[in-house]
Amino acid sequence: MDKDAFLARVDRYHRDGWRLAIINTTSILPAEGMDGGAFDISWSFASDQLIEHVRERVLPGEEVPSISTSFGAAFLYENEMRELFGVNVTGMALDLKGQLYQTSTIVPFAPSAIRARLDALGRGDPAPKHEAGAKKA
Amino acid sequence: MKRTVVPMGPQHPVLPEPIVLDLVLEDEKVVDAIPTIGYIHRGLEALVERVEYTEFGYVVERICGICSFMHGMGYAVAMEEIMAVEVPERARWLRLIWAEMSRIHSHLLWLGLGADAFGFENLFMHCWRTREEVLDIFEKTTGGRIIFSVNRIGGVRRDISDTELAAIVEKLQQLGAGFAATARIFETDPSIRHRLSGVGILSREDAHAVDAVGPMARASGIRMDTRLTGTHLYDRLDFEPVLETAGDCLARVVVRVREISQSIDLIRQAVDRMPKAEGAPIEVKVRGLPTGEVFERLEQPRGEVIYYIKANGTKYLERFRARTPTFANIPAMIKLVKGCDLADVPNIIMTIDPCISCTER
Amino acid sequence: MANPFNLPMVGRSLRNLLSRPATRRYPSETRPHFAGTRGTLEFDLDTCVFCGLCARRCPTVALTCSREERYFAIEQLRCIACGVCIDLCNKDSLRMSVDAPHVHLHTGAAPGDPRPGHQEWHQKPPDGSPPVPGDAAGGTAAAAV
Amino acid sequence: MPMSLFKRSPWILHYDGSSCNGCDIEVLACLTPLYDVERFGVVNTGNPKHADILLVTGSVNERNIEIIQNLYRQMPDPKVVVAVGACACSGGIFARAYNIQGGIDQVVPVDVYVPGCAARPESIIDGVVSGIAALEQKRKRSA
Repeated sequence: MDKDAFLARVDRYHRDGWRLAIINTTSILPAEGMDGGAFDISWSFASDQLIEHVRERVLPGEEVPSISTSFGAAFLYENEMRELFGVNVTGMALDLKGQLYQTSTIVPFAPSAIRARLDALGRGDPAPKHEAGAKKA
Repeated sequence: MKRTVVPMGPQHPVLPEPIVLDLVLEDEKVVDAIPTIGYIHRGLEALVERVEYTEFGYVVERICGICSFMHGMGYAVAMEEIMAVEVPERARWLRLIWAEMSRIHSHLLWLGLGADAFGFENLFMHCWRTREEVLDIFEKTTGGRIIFSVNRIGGVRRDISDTELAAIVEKLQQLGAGFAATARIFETDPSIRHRLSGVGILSREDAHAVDAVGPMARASGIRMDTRLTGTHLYDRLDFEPVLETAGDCLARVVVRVREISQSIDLIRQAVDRMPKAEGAPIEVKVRGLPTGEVFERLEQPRGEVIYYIKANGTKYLERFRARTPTFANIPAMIKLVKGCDLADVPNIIMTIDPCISCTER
Repeated sequence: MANPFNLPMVGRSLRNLLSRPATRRYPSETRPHFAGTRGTLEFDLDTCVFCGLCARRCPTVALTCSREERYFAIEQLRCIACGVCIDLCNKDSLRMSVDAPHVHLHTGAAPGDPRPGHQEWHQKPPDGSPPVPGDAAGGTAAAAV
Repeated sequence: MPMSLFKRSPWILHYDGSSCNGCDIEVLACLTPLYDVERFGVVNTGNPKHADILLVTGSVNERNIEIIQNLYRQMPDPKVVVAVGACACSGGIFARAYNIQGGIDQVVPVDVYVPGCAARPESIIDGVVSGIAALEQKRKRSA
């Protein structure tokens, strides 16, 4: 991701008085040409009735700058991102150092962890479509 | 000055649910607070891998036992958007009515817990006694007291007859009239004023800076309410959010007290304006597999909730995410706790109306 | 200094003293149940055709159904009373009751001990071989209060 | 057994495991005017050393195993554990979630299971009453 352009865009939202609505991460499972999977991170900003999303695709280990200097509430989302997904967020205003959730599984939502759980269930991805059709009978 | 760290929680008399705050004290003043959660973390969002999208709504409902209706509704609405389902109008009205009833029940519950936190047990009992009447209506119409399982993708599972609706409005208005006396106590009792007035002030600017939502933001004078977007039929009702400007604990109590009467009025309006169409369809059959993604916003009793759903054309969703109002209000809580007296911490924590099981999912 | 005579709670408290208590004297006095209240899942062996639809769609995996063995089981401790199975059942073999015992006692920790809340049913196989020993009538371990 | 026959007042320690809140508020509802368990002498205490009955709602996850064991260990004998709600009994709908170990019988011995999602106040009262009976049995056995 282009960090400078991203931070400039976030800063514009901040200056225009938008508030941070949600930062959401989705894991993209490992696939051809993307062995470690990836993360789709979207930062959503709201102003009155409007909501806009900034989306970036980052690879595991890639540095994601924190926006907690402009949006104070971001630190909670960012700690969560790091703890549950293993996203490498840098420069958080309040770094909880992995003490937020303390899950039994390390980074349970990381692409590799999801892959491992799906494999244990014996499910390839995507799930075969005929299976769903058969259930309707 | 010597600094002391006092861990508060996970089991603490004022906290109904486990959360830990490491309070850094200088004498009696709190200078810092570090939150730790995770005692209720279940990993609910990862259950999308195991529960099919048709049944996942029942998992979503169990994010929280207080706003369970809203969670079920949010999931259903979001899935309907992904699958481009046109929901029968009657189902949408019924959802609105149940949603506003959830608000009444949640606020009454919170007012009780809040009263208990500032040492007014008598009021706690009063609020919960009133709340039981709302629960009775819920049980009669949905079959459950706390978890309703009444939402389904494509509509709702149960209808309420028109006579029943009229009876509900009448019952709620009686409840509102009876509650007015209790409401007056909250607003005027000198002991409550002493305890809450001027405590934990969140200014308008701060509320904006920490992205507070719901009654928390409205008590600081921010006109913010997802119902204003007019989705979920709120555009057909006359609605103006309850605002207070003081931003202290008392303002947050008063906002919730007044929102109870507002919700009763919204239900009355809804019953007046919905078509009298008993027996009209309340559900459409949903077939096929969902593809796409959606962000869905809803105003819960505690504030704005956002659902994100990504579906990839299989019967299992790829990602489900709920950003619950308490999650958004925790930065505000930390902001408020810093600089207050240790004895005020329980009140401040309570007035954000924390729902930890929502926060941790 | 606030007005010491401003005591809005007093009226309320006096009224409470004079009015009837709100408490329902459970268990001697039970709350009337509304029609359609969800409760404990009940199964009717006679109508079931063992299609297994309910067991496949149960979000908590509380139901087990085997067409070959003509076997059906409910884990009452897992059931969340969502009603998915009841909606799916074409034969109306499942329903909810609020009168069933609501408490299950611990029944022992040895491997052979019945599991609390586990109910199972076996149907006589169609070929006429003797039914599986056990109880065709119903639950094994639902201890009532 | 009618409640009036109980000679002792059991004190309850309520702990919220990984519950959704639903059962917790139903436990609290038992204390409020409509159900009012205090008329049986049942007191909700916050101190494990004062408690006879441990009432747990919600399932067990990695983090609260220790806390539940700690609370149980600190309670004086004889003691009884009541699991309230589907989650406490078996893990319920969350049994298959990655962070959940299952019902609380994975951690401490459970005497009474109260199923339901959420468990109704009537069921919780029944559960507590069965807990009292179990407590009496244990007391006799140890006497």
